[in-house]
Amino acid sequence: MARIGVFICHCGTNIAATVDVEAVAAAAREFPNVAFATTYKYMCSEPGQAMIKESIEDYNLDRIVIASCSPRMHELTFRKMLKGTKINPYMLEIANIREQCAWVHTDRAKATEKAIDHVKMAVAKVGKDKPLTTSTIPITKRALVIGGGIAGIQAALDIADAGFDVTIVEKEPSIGGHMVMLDKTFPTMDCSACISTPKMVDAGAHPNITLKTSCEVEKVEGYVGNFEVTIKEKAKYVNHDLCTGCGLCQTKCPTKVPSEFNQGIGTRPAIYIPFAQAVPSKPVIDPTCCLKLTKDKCGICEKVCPLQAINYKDETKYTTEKYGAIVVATGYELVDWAKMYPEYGGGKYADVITGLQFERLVNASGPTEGHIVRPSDGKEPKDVVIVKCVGSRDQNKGKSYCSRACCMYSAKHAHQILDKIPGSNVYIFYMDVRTPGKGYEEFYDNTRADGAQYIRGRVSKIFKEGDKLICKGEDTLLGKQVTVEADMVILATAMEPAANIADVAGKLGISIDSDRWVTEAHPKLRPVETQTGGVFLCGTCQGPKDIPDTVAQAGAAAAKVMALLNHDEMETSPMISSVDQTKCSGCGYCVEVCPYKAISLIQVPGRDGNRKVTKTVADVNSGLCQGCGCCAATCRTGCIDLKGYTNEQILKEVDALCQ
Amino acid sequence: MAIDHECSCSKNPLVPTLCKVIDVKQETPDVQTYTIQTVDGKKPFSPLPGQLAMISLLGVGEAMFSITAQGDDYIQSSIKRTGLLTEAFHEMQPGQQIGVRGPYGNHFPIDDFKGKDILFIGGGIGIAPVRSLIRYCLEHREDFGHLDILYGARSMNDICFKEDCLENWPKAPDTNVYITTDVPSEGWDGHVGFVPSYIEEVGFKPENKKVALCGPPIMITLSSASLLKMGFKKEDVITTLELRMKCGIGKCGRCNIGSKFVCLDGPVFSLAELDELPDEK
Amino acid sequence: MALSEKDIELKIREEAKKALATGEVSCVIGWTTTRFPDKMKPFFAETEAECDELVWNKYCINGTAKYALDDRYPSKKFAIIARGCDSRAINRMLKDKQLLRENLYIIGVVCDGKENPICEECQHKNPLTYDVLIGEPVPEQIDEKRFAEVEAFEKLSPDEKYEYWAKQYDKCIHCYACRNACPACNCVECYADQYRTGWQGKASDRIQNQVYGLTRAFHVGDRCIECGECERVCPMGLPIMRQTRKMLKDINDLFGDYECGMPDDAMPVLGGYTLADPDEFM
Amino acid sequence: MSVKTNENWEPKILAFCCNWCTYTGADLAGLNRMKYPENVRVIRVPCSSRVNPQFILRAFQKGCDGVLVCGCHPGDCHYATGNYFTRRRFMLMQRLLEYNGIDPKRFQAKWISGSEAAKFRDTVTKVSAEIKALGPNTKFAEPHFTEGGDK
Amino acid sequence: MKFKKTDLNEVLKTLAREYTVFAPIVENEEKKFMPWAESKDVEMEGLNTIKPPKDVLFPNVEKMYRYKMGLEGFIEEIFPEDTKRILFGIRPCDMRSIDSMDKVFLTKEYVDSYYAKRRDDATIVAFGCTEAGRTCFCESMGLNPNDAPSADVMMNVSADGEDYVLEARTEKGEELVKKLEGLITDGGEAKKDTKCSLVINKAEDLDKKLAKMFEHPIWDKVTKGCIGCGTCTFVCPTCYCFDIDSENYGAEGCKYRCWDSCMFSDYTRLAGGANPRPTKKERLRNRYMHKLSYFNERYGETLCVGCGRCVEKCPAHLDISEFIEKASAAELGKEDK
Repeated sequence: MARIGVFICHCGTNIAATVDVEAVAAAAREFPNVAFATTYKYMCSEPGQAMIKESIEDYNLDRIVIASCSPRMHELTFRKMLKGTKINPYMLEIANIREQCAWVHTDRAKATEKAIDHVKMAVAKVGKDKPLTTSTIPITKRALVIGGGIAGIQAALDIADAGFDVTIVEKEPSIGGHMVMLDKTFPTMDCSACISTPKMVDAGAHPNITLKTSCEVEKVEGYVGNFEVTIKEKAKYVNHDLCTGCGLCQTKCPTKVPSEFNQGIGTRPAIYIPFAQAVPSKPVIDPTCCLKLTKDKCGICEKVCPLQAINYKDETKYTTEKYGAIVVATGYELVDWAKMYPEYGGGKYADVITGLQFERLVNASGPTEGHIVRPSDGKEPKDVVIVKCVGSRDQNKGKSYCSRACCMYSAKHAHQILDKIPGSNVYIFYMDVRTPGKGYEEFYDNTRADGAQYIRGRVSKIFKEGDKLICKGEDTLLGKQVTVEADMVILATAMEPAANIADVAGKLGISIDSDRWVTEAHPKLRPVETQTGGVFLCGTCQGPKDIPDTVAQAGAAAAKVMALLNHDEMETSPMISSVDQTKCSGCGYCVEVCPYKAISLIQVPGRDGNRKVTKTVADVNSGLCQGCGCCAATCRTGCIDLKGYTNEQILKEVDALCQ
Repeated sequence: MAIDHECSCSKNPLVPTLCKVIDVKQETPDVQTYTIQTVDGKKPFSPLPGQLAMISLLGVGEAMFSITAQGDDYIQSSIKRTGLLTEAFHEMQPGQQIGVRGPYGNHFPIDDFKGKDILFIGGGIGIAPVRSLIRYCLEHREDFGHLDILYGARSMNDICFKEDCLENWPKAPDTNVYITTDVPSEGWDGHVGFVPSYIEEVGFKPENKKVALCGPPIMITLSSASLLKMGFKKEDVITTLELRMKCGIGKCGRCNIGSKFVCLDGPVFSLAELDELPDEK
Repeated sequence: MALSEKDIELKIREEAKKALATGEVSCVIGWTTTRFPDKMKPFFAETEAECDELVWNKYCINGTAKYALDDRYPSKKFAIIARGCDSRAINRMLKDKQLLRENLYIIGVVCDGKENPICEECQHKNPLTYDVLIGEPVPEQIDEKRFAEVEAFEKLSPDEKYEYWAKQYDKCIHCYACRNACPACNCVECYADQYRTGWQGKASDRIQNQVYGLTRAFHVGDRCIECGECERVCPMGLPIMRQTRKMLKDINDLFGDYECGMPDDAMPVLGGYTLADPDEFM
Repeated sequence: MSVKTNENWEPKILAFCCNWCTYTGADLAGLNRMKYPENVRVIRVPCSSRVNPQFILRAFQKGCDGVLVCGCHPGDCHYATGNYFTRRRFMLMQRLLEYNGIDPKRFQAKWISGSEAAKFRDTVTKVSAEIKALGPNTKFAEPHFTEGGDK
Repeated sequence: MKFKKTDLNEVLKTLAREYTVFAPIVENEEKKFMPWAESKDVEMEGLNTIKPPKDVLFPNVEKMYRYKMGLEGFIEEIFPEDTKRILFGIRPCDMRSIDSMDKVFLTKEYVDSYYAKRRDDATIVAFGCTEAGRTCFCESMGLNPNDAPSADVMMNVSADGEDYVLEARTEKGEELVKKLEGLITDGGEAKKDTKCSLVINKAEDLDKKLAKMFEHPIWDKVTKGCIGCGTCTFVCPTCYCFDIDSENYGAEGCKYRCWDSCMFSDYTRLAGGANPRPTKKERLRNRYMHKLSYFNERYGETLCVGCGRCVEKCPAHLDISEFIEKASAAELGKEDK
């Protein structure tokens, strides 16, 4: 028969003022299996804990009930105290008679009766407690970063510097993402390539970092600390071990296709290095347009290659590796404004370009060596219109959210145009100008001082007239229609998550919201974690943000990964669910309801009558289960149960309440 | 085999008398022996060897246990920790109040045993019912012939009633004691091996000999096979059945094997009687 | 042309013999006569000769599907003669992963309505899953007054409702026939038999039976195929369907129309959620 | 033990509170020394989806006069999707109980987040007032073991 | 002696002054034995009740003793209070099942005090059947539907169908009839010609034959359709198996016994999970063998009284009378020892 010790705390006068603690102790002595009940001034104090330990020895107790403040305050303290005694730390229940009893009631008699009831329920529950031990799962000390943009690179560098092995999986032939496409970065106007390419080179050269470019995540299995990721490496047709990146093949290749890196401005050959500062700076062959691969003609690159690095027979390879943590850094894309806004020309006019295309124009290493020219006829534009919130903050035609960075980079564009083209005019149609960073407002003031004209209103229509692009809009401050004849129009289009994010999220078992942004564990308190243990996120995959925030998040995600990979084993909470496999009928409803996909149906040998059979039963993965208990309430036979809150215990609590 | 029962419990056979545990002796890591008296210090009843008592731990449950020994003012029962109820028993401290009713079941056929040599075979906790018969025979030593006691336990520290097995019984007149353990354990120089093979090894003569055999079902089937091989007749081998008994007085219909009730017509059966019953054991 | 009862019976026997002939089938579960002319009983034909004892008439009202659960790990297949409701019961147990489709050889028979009150409201006379079909599928009729009884009962006052249920469950004898006949009640070991957890004792008193009735209604509420077996088998004639139908009506009102036992069943309602679920607890 | 006599009768109400939101809200109500009636007893559960509808039946069977299930607002459950199941379960359970004669006021569910201490106090006050008006629960209630003679 | 049919209520009223009278009353569309009161409508004739009258003597749930745990606990017997009862109008088959239960609870070394107390306080007025149900086969089991030999008072409809003829057979019967001084007149002869519609031919030594048929293949065929519910055991007047359990209320609690069914899967489940009767084949075989063979070996009479309730109410339409005929006709193969 259990021997329970009940310890009631005065908490100075916090409890004793409203609850007659001696009466509660006297009542507790009558409860079943209670061997000892006493009160003390400060149960959580050192002498208080010593008194408890002493009584455990004197009265040979095996279970403890402490009636004091909220378990959220001192449950951990008392559990640590029990570690020093012969009683298992989980044979302990705490009755909340301060926050939910003494402090919220005035009538002493009724408050005492409520305290007695709470103690009676705790005694009933502790009677059915089982000794629990924390179990541990091994951790593979390697991290995987999905996405090679600045977020992925920064996270990988931080993790690698902490001494852990990191793999970056990037679907493009080179890492760098969108940042390396930009010319200048606000608000300091330092050159984007100058600050991002050193990071890329560090990543390329870091002993702990392995770059897997032109690769995608194929399948993810396992759980925190023990992920098994299958990576699909698309055929490159160039053996990067032999190739030194001399670029001879690139110059000889006859085919020319629009360059994705340059946002369609300018062209690139079939065998290409995406951009000069690419890491790894080794070419790949684009199978869709290479004459050899499509029509089995040409083959010049194989002939000219001094190191015979070309291999037309290359195919997709799959490799599976074990990782302890995964960081999602898949970045963003600009929305396809042409479909959303046919009134802006629907993509017909070459001179209506996006912010990224302008970045390529103004970029010294871009196709036009930094000269801002009109893509249609190559002439230098005089009047430029910048239209903001194209797709953003637009419930019915585009995205409902604000893409956060466009106000600043539009101001930057205006500044660059006014700077590079003397006598040019820049008109910026805006709804609001948001400058939420350090030095942002000053940058906005300087841009207006340079002569950028901000017109408060939306552009309703853009059409070509002769050589000019007529932008019709309104100026809500003056309250009248405005028409601007422009040589070139730059649209600050909305950001949206990378195209394949739904596929990646599905494989990782993380959720994405209605706009396909990855859902973080808690918007305010756990921004870089996801609901799935061991999977972290950073950068614009979680929502629109600018480079400073992205890099900050990358560091945070890296810190979380380091915290996880720092230990050889990860301690899992013992308050998780477990299955009585003799009674389980394998219906699988617990598998459906588990938020963490911690339950799976497995085949186990079993007995049916006296026959040996293999049964399908549920099995809980102790690494993933967070102990919510949803499965325990779904199971009709009650054979999956949550340790610490078993069906039997809650039933006893309900019974005790009404005896 | 139904012999009238001298039943000293209250007139209602289903209501236990309130008793208390006056001593708890840890025989082995999972077996404890409880000395039980009524609250006013008397013996609840004086059972015959092999009889059972329904011991109930108020608020937890009740089950049938064999009475392994008795004195002038106490009875003793040994309980092995196997399930929820027995675990609760093992948490008992002296002074704990329990309910006891009985004695139930028939008992070892002492009259048939009179004047005969007797071979006692006990396996694990099965030694407890056999011990009640051994103690009876030692108290009336002159009524019985030569005694052989063969007791098999898992390992040395799993041997119950050490002072009986290792000191008292070997000293008793004309009594041989054979102790064996399933696995060798340090500090044990006695025989190692399973009971059925040990029986054949010693080679007991079946003439004029009765056998009292108790233990786990697997041991009973193998041991009785060995005994029959050595020439013992089925009527001479007596064993007990520990089955699911609820009321203990042959009314609730739970412990029936065929038309026989284990709690009333048993638990002591000869192998011959067991063969009569349909095999639903 | 519609087959007569006699034709169907002959076809059933023929199909049963064919199934047994394949050697993969251990027995064919159908109906046979009893000593009372208006009462048929489930029959397990294991040899060719026994197939001739299979009958088909308007008194074949026992459900045949749940007997497949007697042996969850069969060495051979079970052949089941399945009317519309039996095939839905099989779908139910397949969806609950308690039966494997390859362990079943289903002989579908288009049902013509039996001497069973539930048959007037039957919406699925044609079997939905089968290996071989006897009889041409008939047009199905939607039963408008599926929830009429429930709606009428809802209008009573709380006390009248409780009075009605108290009177009904006073008759309950705690025999578990409703559980053992229901295809949705297919757990290996029912919660009611697990006394150690303390869900309920073994005693049969009115309140405990009422709580059991309500718990069972909740357990099978979102799985019930409305085959009416629970009401048919209840020795005391309790209106058990009225409880589960209430759950189905609520599910229909709250989460969109819902019918169980269909071949392409979605997850039972309580095993899933949608973000657009109605919410009353703000 | 709810004393079943005249007007000074106090109802006994059982509240299942989810550890991450409502229990925190209740503690916050305590920290702010908010006052509410004494007749609610709290059982802490890790998530409102841990509460099995059979516990509600058990509470009424053993003599509670009212049951309250509280959890996080849908969307910010600590375990992501827990309260979506709670929502479905208890919307159906409430209707089934009402269908069996239990007044819907006796069984209520409320979303109360960790910061809504005032909402917790108001909910408790409103519920205990409503149930006090309804009087002791006689439906599904087993006779108390002291009064329970054998049939 | 006899009294007018129309005076029935008067008779019950006088008896109700001293006794608690359990009569067949139709309430809530169900006819069952319950305490008589003015408003209740008694239906003497017609078919038998579904629930047998045994729960008057051997109640569904019965508290045995109250106890308190802890150091100074107590055990206190809960004894049925002594109220004189009358079982009015039970049929001969139910009377015979009460005789069988008397043999079980009152003989063989132990007397069940609870049952004995209720049995002593009860006076039984048996009523001859006027109409046999379609599943009644008591005659084939050696009973007479018109007469219950062991009843305290035998009551039959008179030949002219006007009044009820009483015949007291024991002192309790005499005492009861004495109490009806004013209402009854002498004379009147009973009509005892009711016949069973269902007649089955049961082998004379069926119990001995069954004892040798434990491994007979008949069991596989007969038990297949059973769905393992407890209907047959809870409507059967002669089933007396019970389970003992306890209920705790804080430090105190009570031990009670309640009806149990050998057809339930956990009836013989042992602590370790093993079960000597794992499937419904073993359980139904044990039930039929107990009714038709084991009880004979122990108490010398068949335990099936042919009331037909289980035949009427079995959800799978199994039929013990069909089994009796099949078993009687079955020839013993070699495997039966």
